[in-house]
Amino acid sequence: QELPPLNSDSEPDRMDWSELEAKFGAFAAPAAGTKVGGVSKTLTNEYWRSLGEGYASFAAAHGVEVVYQAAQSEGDQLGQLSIAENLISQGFNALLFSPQTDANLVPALESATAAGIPVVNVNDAVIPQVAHYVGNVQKDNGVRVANWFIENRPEGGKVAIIEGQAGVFAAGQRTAGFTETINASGKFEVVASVPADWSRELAFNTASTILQQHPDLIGFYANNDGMALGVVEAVKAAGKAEQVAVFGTDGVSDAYAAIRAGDLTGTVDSFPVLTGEVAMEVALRLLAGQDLPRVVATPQALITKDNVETYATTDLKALRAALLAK
Amino acid sequence: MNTTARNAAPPLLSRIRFRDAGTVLGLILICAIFAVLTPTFLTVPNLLNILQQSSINACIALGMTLVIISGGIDLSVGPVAALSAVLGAAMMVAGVPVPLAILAAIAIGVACGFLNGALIAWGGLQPFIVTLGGLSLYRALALIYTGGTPIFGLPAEFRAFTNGNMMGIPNPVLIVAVLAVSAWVVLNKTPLGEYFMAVGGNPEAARVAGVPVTLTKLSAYMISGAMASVAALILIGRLGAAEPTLGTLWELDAIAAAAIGGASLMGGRGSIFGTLIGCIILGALRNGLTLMNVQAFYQLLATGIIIIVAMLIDRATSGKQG
Amino acid sequence: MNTTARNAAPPLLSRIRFRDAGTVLGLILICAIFAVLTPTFLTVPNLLNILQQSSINACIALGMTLVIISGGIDLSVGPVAALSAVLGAAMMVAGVPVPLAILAAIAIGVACGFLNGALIAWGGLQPFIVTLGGLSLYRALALIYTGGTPIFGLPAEFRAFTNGNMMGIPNPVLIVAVLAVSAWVVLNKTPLGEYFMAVGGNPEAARVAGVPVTLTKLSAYMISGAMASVAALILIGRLGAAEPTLGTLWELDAIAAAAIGGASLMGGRGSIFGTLIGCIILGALRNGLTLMNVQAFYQLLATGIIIIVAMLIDRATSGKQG
Amino acid sequence: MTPRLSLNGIVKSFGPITVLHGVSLTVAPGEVHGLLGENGAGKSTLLNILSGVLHPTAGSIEIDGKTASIHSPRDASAAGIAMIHQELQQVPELTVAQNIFLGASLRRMGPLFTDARAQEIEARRLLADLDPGIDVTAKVKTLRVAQRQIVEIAKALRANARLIAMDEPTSSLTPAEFERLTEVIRGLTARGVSIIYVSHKMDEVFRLCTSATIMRDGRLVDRVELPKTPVEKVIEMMVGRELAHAAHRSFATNRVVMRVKGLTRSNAVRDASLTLHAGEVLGIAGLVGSGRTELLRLIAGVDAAEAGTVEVEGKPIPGHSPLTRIRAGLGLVPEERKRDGIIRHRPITSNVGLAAMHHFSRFGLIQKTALRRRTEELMQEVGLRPFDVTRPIGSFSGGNQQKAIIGRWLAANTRIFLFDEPTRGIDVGAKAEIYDLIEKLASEGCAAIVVSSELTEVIRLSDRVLVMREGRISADLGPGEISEAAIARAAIPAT
Ligand SMILES: Nc1ncnc2c1ncn2[C@@H]1O[C@H](COP(=O)(O)OP(=O)(O)OP(=O)(O)O)[C@@H](O)[C@H]1O
Ligand SMILES: Nc1ncnc2c1ncn2[C@@H]1O[C@H](COP(=O)(O)OP(=O)(O)OP(=O)(O)O)[C@@H](O)[C@H]1O
Ligand SMILES: [Mg+2]
Ligand SMILES: [Mg+2]
Repeated sequence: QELPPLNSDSEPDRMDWSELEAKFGAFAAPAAGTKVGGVSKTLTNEYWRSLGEGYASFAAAHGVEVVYQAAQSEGDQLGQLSIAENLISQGFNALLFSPQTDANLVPALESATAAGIPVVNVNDAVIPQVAHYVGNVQKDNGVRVANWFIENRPEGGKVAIIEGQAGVFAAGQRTAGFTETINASGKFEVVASVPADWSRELAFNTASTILQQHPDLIGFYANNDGMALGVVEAVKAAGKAEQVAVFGTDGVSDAYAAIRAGDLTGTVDSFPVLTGEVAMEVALRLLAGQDLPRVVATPQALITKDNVETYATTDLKALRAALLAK
Repeated sequence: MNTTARNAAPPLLSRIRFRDAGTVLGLILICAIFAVLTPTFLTVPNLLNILQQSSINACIALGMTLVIISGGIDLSVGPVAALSAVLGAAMMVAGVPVPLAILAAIAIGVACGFLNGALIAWGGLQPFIVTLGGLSLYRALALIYTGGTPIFGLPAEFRAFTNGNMMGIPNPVLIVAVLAVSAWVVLNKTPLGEYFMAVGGNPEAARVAGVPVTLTKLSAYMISGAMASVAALILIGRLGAAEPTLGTLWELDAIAAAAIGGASLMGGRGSIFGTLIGCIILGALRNGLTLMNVQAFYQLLATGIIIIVAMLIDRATSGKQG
Repeated sequence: MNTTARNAAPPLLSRIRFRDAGTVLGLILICAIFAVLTPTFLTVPNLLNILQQSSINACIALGMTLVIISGGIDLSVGPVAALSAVLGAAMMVAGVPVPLAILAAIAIGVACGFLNGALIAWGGLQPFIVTLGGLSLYRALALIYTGGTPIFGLPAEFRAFTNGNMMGIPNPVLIVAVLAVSAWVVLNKTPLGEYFMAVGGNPEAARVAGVPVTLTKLSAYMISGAMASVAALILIGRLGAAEPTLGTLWELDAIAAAAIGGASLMGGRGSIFGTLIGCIILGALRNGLTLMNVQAFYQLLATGIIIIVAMLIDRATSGKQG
Repeated sequence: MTPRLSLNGIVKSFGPITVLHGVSLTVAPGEVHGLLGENGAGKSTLLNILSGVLHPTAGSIEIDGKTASIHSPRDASAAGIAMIHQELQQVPELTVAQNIFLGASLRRMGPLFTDARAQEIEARRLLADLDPGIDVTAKVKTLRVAQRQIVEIAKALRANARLIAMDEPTSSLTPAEFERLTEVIRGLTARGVSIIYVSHKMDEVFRLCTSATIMRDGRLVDRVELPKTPVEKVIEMMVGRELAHAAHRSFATNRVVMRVKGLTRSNAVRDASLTLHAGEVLGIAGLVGSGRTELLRLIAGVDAAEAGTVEVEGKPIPGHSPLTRIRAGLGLVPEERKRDGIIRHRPITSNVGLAAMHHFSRFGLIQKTALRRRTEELMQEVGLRPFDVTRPIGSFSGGNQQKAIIGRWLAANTRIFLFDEPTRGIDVGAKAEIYDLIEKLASEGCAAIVVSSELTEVIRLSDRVLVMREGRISADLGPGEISEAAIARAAIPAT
């Protein structure tokens, strides 16, 4: 059957991760010898490694074998496709894809579908034909940061965005979410929105330049934490730590440390380990024949100094509890 | 005198064979190692898989080999591929007949190659820097045209062709085989091939001998652009979508394949057959490491080491080169 | 006959000046355009900012220039920087005295350069492919060592140094200035500099004249490795973190700067001053585009066009070159 | 007296090809020893072994009675050996002084810095006897071939060597410059320096050398005392047969094939006009730097003329690309073979066929067998040695490379040949063959312009001689007017 192209942010056939158990019952152990393959975007970013940890921890808890492979670098689209194809030819029962781009894993998806192997698209780029997607709403990411500014800086002011690589889905959505929300408030002006290609160094340079031009800037929103930490250094070097709020995205451990230290104002954590667990659970439930909605939304939260300790826990049970309590 | 002639001929022949033999030896060694380490490696479907996965790089690398032989380099292949992919796809989606859209896409690649070549041949600029500029320029055009979003919904007939096979051999492999034979013929059997070698070997002497140096350089870049377009078409057929970000890092893979295959980046020397083997070496490497479930960082390590070792083996077996 | 000699001298001198003048003209043009378009551009703090932001690329490009002049290329600078950054940072964090850790980091860069150089000079491999292998190899080592996570918590004294300034001029700029003068002296005032030019310009003649070709090539890559380490140290000092992924695409920026500055990728030609101007052109470009808040896709477009136009201006003003 | 140098049973093989089969020679202190042989006899190979550029497969080298182990050019210069290479070994981007001291720079402040000033002074001193007009601070790429060759000689003199091997040091020099070199060599031998002198110019060898070793096909033929042995005998030993001495024969007609009018390019060539007839051989003589090379390059379209036209068969040729000139039937055999002539890694067939690919292709494909057959035919005609057209041209001796370049124009059915120093580096036997070849071309109605610094050559070949002086054509000597004295008078600038 031909599925309509998926937009993970607006798909109506969706549910929240927290409802899984309530709607589909407790998780039943899968058949012995089940093998699940994960294809990651890159391991050079903590986010994707944590996702893999989530896969592994959930799988280990239920006796499932996992292989988690990544392309050699971010942007190696064909390399990732080769990996996915090689996994299919090795007879895995289910596959978890985090594609580099919206299209680069399409052939692998098609051959997996043809072979009857369920595929779950986990986060970031979205394969339009995919039957199942687990991940957060990218646009919401920027919206949360924008809302923070609207609430905490009621007088408004100049803000700037440090974008990820030009043309990448997540970068575009996050930027759009922030820009639309903050413009709608009417009090803020986005004075700069420029790419730094996910690089801490470029983010540093770009932020320095922007601060030079707009000494009265009050905030930065960076599309990921690495860039945000580069911005933090630029803000400190310009001596404007008091005046400029800096936000990142992802919630990597260094971002938590920087929030605790008061360097980084906040980050939007999308809880990669938990996301990994949920994705693995979805894949195994699909294997068990359950008919899940097309999108399972995973949590994200704006982490600031106020709530950092609540979410900093490495105990997943506690984290789940904290998120559910909200 | 005749004795000398008879004596002299074999060493040359054996030297040519020898040269490619080094590369083939490297390939055999890598395959042997993987065959021992993972049983899946040496199965027919997996070998076809490797060929299929190498075909896009091979397509690019063929054009790159001609450019390198003519003394240049083309860093802009990936973005050229992206640009012709998105424009070609847009046409198909808009209802332009597939064959026409394919021709148009290739024409776009040729046009980009022409621009590169013109700046190099007439403008007298260095190929590295021109195509580095092109790398940004063509990518930007592809992104601006699409607004950064992929183009989906390619016609089924087009996809059926690139995803089909003939007697079990995937069509992309066949297409690349045809292109490789053509490139071989051009390089070894036509005046243009002689001109590539002459211009790459000694541009001034070639000019004095009446070689149309400018046209020769232009042709090399135009062929490279065309090859990039073909690679793009194969890829979008397989993916079912054309993305403006497609083709990242293709240039490095293609150059690596050509160099492993014996092309000298100083120009004047290179082999189509060697380049193909180079592509297969890189493809086999990636395939084998994945089959063995080697973690990404160690894959990177292995890639680095194997490229260098392949070159050392090659060098040891093929004797002195520039 | 004496007339010829006397006539020959002035054009030569003016041609040298002319060569760099082309690059300077390109810089002035770009600055003029930005100055008109955005008032912030031509302010002292912003100009210092540009210098500061160009300093890392300049550091890499200085080493690259020497390698290119000696007829090679070093694609592995980024990963070498990353490797020495993470190892140096790990030492500092572990409590090794800062000067010692700095020396160790530089030693690591030199060691990587030595490996590259050894494979090229003794192994007889092509520089492009060796350092392409190195690109994977050193990056893999940096990633494996750190497991992919950045190293934080560099000592304050170290950071204070790289973030400090002297009479308003940022220390990184001063460091690079000192390195540039050293590189200039090496290239123009020492036998080694002559060897670089000779080995790059005519390796056969160099060998016949008794130039220690192997040692010369080794030195070039070792210097390049050392420069990569210094760039890495400046960067981690400024960012406060050493990432294993640092330095991506540095090689392209550095090569572009050297080429804009007049280095020929065929070897034998290049200028330290020109390279510095090339770095500043690239830095000014990025800075100006950011100040103007040009949208991402159009930044890419502008970068591509400006690189090519800068080369065309340069070429038009400096006359024929290889 | 112990000889300064003795080479004992030197064998050299390149892979399966042996090019030296046990050659021995001795040179006494203060002696100028000739090393003679045809192109490809192995002279350069032998000297390259002596100077550490190549390693012998077998054999030993003794200097002043002691066995020397020479593994690199450095070892050679440490052993007191210097060499002038047949092909210019220079770095174009470095200055004259830097090139002269390349690999042995003068230092200052310890070993760290180059003493540029001292190098320049010393370079000026070395050049003073040879050509004081050369600017030691100019980049070598701005020099003309002759000047570069003089720089090469100066380089060999810098080291105070005990033995200097000179491999065709005068191939692009004029007689006047040879005279200066003679003086320099006299001074050296008076100090006990030994010289090995390779040249294809027999008159030079007979004037300079007191003895000579003769080689043929990589084997030692004999050692002779000079000038006792008659030149005919020496040549016979070199080529293995007697050479007939031919006089000039004319095939000139009245039909004009090319008219050059007012060619000008800055100061190098000023307002040069000439007419060339079918079957005519037109010689161009002049001092070094008088603009002969430039004139040929302008006619051939290799450089762009600022003014002037070239008409072939009454039709002006538009533009100035080599291609259109070649189509009109012109072909240039360049002076600087390595830079403007050969494609090093390509076989003889490709080098020969390069300008005539359209003759050898059908339906866009090269007819390889036709190309090969034609190449073999032509190379037979010019006497390529070794006779293997599939070998890269770079592995042939200089003289044989030249034959292949001439073959290129024969293959392209060129009607007007522009020879710039056609016998530069070519042995006496082959020289005679090339003279015959030029005559044969003339007899078939082709026309030729021959630029040569060897007056005997110009006189031997030409029906008419133009003399150039400071970029202008200063004399047009018809049959009967041609003599060394007349040429010299027109060539030397009025003071
Ligand atoms: N690298 C090489 N590989 C194979 N053969 C070579 C190589 N170098 C030289 N030869 C061969 O060695 C022989 C001797 O060459 P050499 O250059 O010594 O001759 P020569 O006597 O100096 O001639 P000429 O007078 O033309 O300079 C030639 O037949 C040449 O083809
Ligand atoms: N590369 C160059 N740079 C500067 N001047 C040059 C160059 N080549 C030639 N010239 C000038 O052109 C004039 C003619 O040189 P050309 O080489 O044509 O003379 P020639 O008679 O062929 O001498 P040669 O015996 O050196 O070949 C010389 O006076 C010289 O000043
Ligand atoms: Mg010789
Ligand atoms: Mg001349």
